Amino acid sequence: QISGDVIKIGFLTDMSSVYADIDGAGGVEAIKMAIADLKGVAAGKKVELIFADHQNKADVASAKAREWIDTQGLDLLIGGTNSGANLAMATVAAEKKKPFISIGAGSSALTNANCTPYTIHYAYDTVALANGTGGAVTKAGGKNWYFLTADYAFGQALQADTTAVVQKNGGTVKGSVKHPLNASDFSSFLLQAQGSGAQILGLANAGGDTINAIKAAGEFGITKSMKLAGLLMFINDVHSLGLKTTEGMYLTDSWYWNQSPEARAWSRRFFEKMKRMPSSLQAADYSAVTHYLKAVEAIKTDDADKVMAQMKATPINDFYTKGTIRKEDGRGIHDMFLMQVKSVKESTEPWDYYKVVAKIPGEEAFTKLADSKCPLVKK
Amino acid sequence: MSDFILETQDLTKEFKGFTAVDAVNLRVQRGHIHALLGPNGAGKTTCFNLLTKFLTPTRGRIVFAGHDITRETSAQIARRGVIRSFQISAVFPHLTVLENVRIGLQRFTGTSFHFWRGLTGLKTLDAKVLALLELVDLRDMAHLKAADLPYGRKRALEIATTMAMEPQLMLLDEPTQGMGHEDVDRVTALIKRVAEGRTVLMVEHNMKVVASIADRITVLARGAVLAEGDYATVSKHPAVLEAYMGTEATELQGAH
Amino acid sequence: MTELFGIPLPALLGQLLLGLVNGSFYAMLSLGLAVIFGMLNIINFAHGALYMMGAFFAWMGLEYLGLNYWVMLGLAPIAVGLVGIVIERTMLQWLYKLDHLYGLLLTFGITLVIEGVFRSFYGVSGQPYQVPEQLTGATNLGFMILPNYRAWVVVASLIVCFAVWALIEKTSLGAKLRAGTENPKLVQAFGINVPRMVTLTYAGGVALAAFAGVLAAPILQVSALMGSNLIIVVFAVVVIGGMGSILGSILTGLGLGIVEGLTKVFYPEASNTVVFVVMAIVLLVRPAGLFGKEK
Amino acid sequence: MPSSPRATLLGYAALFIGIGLLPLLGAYPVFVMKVLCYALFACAFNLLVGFTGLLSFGHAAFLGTAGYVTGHALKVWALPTPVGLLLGMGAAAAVGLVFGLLAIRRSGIYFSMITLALAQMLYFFFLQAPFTGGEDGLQSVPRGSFLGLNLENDLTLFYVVLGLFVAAFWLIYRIVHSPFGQVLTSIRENEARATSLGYDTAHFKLLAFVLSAALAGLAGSTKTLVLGFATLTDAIWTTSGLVILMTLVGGMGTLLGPMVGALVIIALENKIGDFGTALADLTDVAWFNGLGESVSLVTGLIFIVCVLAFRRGLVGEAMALWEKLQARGRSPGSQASA
Amino acid sequence: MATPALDITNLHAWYGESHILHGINLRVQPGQVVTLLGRNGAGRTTTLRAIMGLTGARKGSIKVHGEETIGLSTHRIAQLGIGYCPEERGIFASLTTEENLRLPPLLKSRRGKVMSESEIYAMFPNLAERRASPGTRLSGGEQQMLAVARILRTGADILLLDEISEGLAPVIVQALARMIRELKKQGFTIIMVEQNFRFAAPLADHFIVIEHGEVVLSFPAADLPAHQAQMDELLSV
Ligand SMILES: Nc1ncnc2c1ncn2[C@@H]1O[C@H](COP(=O)(O)OP(=O)(O)OP(=O)(O)O)[C@@H](O)[C@H]1O
Ligand SMILES: Nc1ncnc2c1ncn2[C@@H]1O[C@H](COP(=O)(O)OP(=O)(O)OP(=O)(O)O)[C@@H](O)[C@H]1O
Ligand SMILES: [Mg+2]
Ligand SMILES: [Mg+2]
Repeated sequence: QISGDVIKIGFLTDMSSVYADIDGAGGVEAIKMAIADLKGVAAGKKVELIFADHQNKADVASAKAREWIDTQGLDLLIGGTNSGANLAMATVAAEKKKPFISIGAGSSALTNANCTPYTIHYAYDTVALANGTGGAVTKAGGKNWYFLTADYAFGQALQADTTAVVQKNGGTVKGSVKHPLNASDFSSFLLQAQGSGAQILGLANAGGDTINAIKAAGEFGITKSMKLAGLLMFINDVHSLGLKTTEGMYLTDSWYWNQSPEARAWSRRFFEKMKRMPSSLQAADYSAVTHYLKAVEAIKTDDADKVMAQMKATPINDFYTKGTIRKEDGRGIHDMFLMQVKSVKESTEPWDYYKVVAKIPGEEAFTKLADSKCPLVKK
Repeated sequence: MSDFILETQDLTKEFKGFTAVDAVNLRVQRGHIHALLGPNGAGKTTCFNLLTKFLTPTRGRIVFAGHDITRETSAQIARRGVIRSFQISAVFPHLTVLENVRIGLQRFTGTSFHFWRGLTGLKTLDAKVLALLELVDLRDMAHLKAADLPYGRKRALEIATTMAMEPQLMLLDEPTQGMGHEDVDRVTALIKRVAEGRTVLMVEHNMKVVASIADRITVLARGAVLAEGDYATVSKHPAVLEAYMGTEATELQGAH
Repeated sequence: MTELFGIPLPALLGQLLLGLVNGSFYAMLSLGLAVIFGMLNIINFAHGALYMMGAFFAWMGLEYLGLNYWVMLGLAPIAVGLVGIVIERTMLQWLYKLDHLYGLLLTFGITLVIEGVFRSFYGVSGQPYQVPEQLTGATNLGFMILPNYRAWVVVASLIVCFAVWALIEKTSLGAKLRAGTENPKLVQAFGINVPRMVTLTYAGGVALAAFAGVLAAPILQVSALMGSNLIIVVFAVVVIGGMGSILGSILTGLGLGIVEGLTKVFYPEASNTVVFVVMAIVLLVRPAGLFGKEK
Repeated sequence: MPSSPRATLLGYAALFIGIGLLPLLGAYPVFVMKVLCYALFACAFNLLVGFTGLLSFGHAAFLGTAGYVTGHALKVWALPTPVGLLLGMGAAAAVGLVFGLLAIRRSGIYFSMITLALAQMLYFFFLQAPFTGGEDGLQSVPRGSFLGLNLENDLTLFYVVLGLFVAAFWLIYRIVHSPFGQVLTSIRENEARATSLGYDTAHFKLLAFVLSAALAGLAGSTKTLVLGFATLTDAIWTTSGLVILMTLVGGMGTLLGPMVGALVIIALENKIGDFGTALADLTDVAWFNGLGESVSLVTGLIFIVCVLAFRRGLVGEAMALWEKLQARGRSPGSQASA
Repeated sequence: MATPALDITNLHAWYGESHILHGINLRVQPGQVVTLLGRNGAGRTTTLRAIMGLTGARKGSIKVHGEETIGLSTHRIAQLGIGYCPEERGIFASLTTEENLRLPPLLKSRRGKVMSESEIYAMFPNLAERRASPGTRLSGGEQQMLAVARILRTGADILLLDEISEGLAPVIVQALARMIRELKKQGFTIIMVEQNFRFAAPLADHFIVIEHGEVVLSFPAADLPAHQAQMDELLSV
């Protein structure tokens, strides 16, 4: 049976601020496509989407989530970008016992220290990124690393995780320089990095900081002596930098629009609507909603516990990924890909940016259950 | 104790190379109404600002009632009993007339930092305030907002507030400026009345006022003292005539 | 090799030079703020947004009209100046008689609107903008490799800053401006159209910001939010300098860029707070700022 | 003259009882609590700007400081809730004292710029400090209990928060109508004159600043308690801008204004998307659909409109209108104009 | 009769809330030299400032060469051909002597004689010597000369001079008197505010006495003896 005779999906993401491009309105569109592809119906009931901009404010996110659950009869909450907002939503969803799928948050805490029985972390997390880039690049011969790290919890975690992987794979870390968030000018830090003589410059930062650092690296000719590895980069970042500045860079992502025929087909449809190619998050939005609706369809109920169990029991198999959702902590487990940015010559069409260099199997990419601090994981 | 309640020694203020007050030695006798005259820009207001530390002197000393107050802050000087009025009317426009005066009196209650206390404590001051307002004919207007008073009445209110502080020395900067005839006469009488038992140092352009109430007059010109004495002496002083009062009748004829 | 505090001297020189690059941006922005403050008595919060607009115009010129960097270096400031004229005529001019705070609040509102508009059209991840061909590459100075473009930024902004300084201190137009800040009423009584002068001053001040924006476009992310963090640092620069003089704001800007550069070497984590720390110290010692006039 | 103090007091009592009934009438308690927190924040801010004329552009620092301290005290140290609240407030007051000592030295725009810069500095500190959790924020703060009441229940918490709000509001009312408040008003109206009456205006301004910081801190602590987390949003400078906007929209220097302003702005922040959709449906202009993505644009427009046209804010304009009507009500000849 | 250079009827003016001028009436023919007399604070300066549109609110009518100016902004009024020399001199500290001198632009309606810089320096040799020093470093007398000189090169034909002899050494005052005579010869219309009657009397064609913001006496120079007693009373202290 379906509560309220309608399946209501709520989507909260940053639609107006720093993360608006990697998810935002494009994410809404992707979800709408998912619903439309199932004819707007699951288990014989209508599927409705409500969405709002959380403005990167955890309090707006949690207030909206609460309000939707309490007054709109929400059945599924989807969290777009911003870890703080997602953690706050996860708390609300757990308290209200509603399924919550986080797509765009990087923080691994969602399924680790802060895990709940109702949280699913779908697309990626910083651990996977570190494992992907750190492991694959080192294996490919990038043994000496230097880090440019944003000086706050996120950047430091990224650096620490990557360092561990690099060392495990026989690489060495020659040093690091911490820069403040939104530092705008990176020349000074890069000069210090250049002095280290390392082969790989790991960028343990995000968004504008990464972009400005890459710009400056090109300008200072650092790309001639070192290869850059972006630890958290999306295709939109590459797009905004241009291939000239980014060619040869490494980065890890869960998906790339041109990675398979199905992906390409879907992405073309997306492009029709949004005039830009989808990011991995937008594809994950589509995939997650489809996965949920199929679960509802299969068991003919939107009861939170039952749907959660069903989603965890069914493998995901679509153009986005082939994987599972781990029963114990809700972590989505699927392959990640190490990409290298093409050179201008290699790129044959607009948005043709990546070549896949390595595939990192899901079990290697994500936090192992043995290492998890999630209280739900029994050891 | 010296006869002089206020003395300055070589008081000087320079603004970026321009000397607005130039080595002024001013001595104000206790109990006097002392007028400070001078052409526009002579440095009168600047002098007041120095005496009350709204400006810091470049050089010189200020002695009030035997204490060197050169280094004290404005508020400290005020607490010593030197209270000034301003050339451009200085009331608290959105407070009522009553509150305007009470603000002054309130300082003596020592409760001014008490943010947790109600206003009832201050109500006990109201009687005294009303008595003061009576003096300046403002009692009827006690509950009007100060902003709504006519200009002349505002000056009267300012004087009432100044008086509430029971100043030993009142500094009045052009108290009759911008007033109609009636107001000028009223305020002149008022100053004379309130000056009893205190000392007043005033800047005034209106000679009629000065002639009728000033005990002693200092004339400033270009920052320096030009002449000093009672009205009769000063008004005949040739330099004063030249620099300030302008041509007198005798010279009118002389010109022809 | 000679060392200073454990850092090789050449490396230190290199960092000083890079500090100077940032200082140039601070100098141009705080100069614009100072010029505007002098005539309008308004702290132009929108300065950062207009700087962003300058960078964006450079990009738009290339993207839509095919106009290269050099053309836009001239055109973008003019275009932003025109925007400034509209802002001053339609909004700011009504505020001169009010408390200064309203000017701050209004320009804050303008900032949000400008940033919001650019964000809704162009998103936030920024637009690509390349270093102009003539300035690509780098020069080996012996102690460091300096990208030619950075060198150009320093030269260009120093030229502009000192040109503005000369314009204001050495020409008859500048004389009118200086007189206008001292006593606008009297200047108007000489038959000079002071309101128009005020409008043009605002236009000129924001054009300076736009110029800085175009200079920044090839080296920073051209995005709607590029000005919003910078403006607060520039405010701190202004508090430190004290808005006292044109030359003062230029020197303070450059000086703080260098201080910041050095911090990046010795204690990188603090490099974006150091300006605020300097501000606190200056306030304790000289409340009016380094070049400020005492009230 | 406006209505008598007694009537005013009755009015406020009615208002608070009304708010107290809201959840019973179906309003959403967490939303109302959130509005109350911001209303308190705005009232605290207004205490400074409205009654001393000092425009702080760094009030988010106090909200953020108290939020983090309370969150940490409750979550990590597991202290009792009231102690957590007090610690938060105390920390905000201490930060206020430091800011105040530096900023009070300058007035006007400089004051605003200095507070802005100092708050930004603190923001960077919070960003980097380990205990704040950086971008993730300090999450899952337990509500605990208050005088034996279990606060995990929304409604219980609601009444506790309302109680705190009323107490704080009463304190603000008290401050405004106290001997201290009188001196503050006089300083705002004419600082030179207040000095010449013997008041060390800097000391008064500093105390006002600290009080305002402490009350803003209370708002921050309560907010953490209500929402269960503290994040960087609380400490960032746009939040300082937001509280200015609330106060400006409601009416600076009025007691009620900040509350109204907070309600309007928070509602806007939460509902603008719905509002845009409604407008789009109503007018068939698809552009309005995007309104939800343009919060800051709309905020900016409100700022501009308020500064250009409604400087007194909603409550201020209403009061002015009321006074005008009353003045017209009185016989025209009774007051000779000067 | 020719259009008066300046025709003021029922002029009221305020500074903020203080009502200073209470209906001034005043008519000046081209080429006339008129002296405004009165006690300190009588409102003479305010009259000049009101003509320039520099007071707060103004009401009434002020016609310059027949053109109504009450609604014009200050710079437009000045451009009709008025040169104003303020009481406080208004020398700009951040400008050199020469910059101060060159500050006022040439007016569009150049009715009066436009003096060249060399003519001006010839008239005031002191200024030539100090042309590079900051304006406020000049002595009071020099500043006064500069303030007058400044408006002579603009082509203004109506000069409003506020207490230009104030605080100056007799020699300079005499020089100024010579200058005024010269200007008068050249056809300038001059309105002077003066305390120094000895200075003003021989120059003026017409006297006007202001008291409490009103014209209380107005007569041509020829009638001076007849009004002597009244003048004594009005101006004596
Ligand atoms: N803060 C200041 N900076 C520079 N110059 C100043 C300052 N204050 C006053 N002055 C100058 O100092 C001189 C004396 O000014 P002051 O106000 O003391 O004159 P006053 O005698 O009170 O004149 P009035 O009768 O017009 O009020 C004037 O030339 C004035 O321009
Ligand atoms: N800015 C002002 N604000 C308020 N009142 C003013 C202002 N300027 C002048 N007054 C007042 O206006 C009245 C007339 O002043 P005005 O300067 O016109 O006098 P005056 O006749 O030129 O005398 P003098 O120049 O000798 O002082 C005086 O009472 C003066 O105090
Ligand atoms: Mg004076
Ligand atoms: Mg005068």
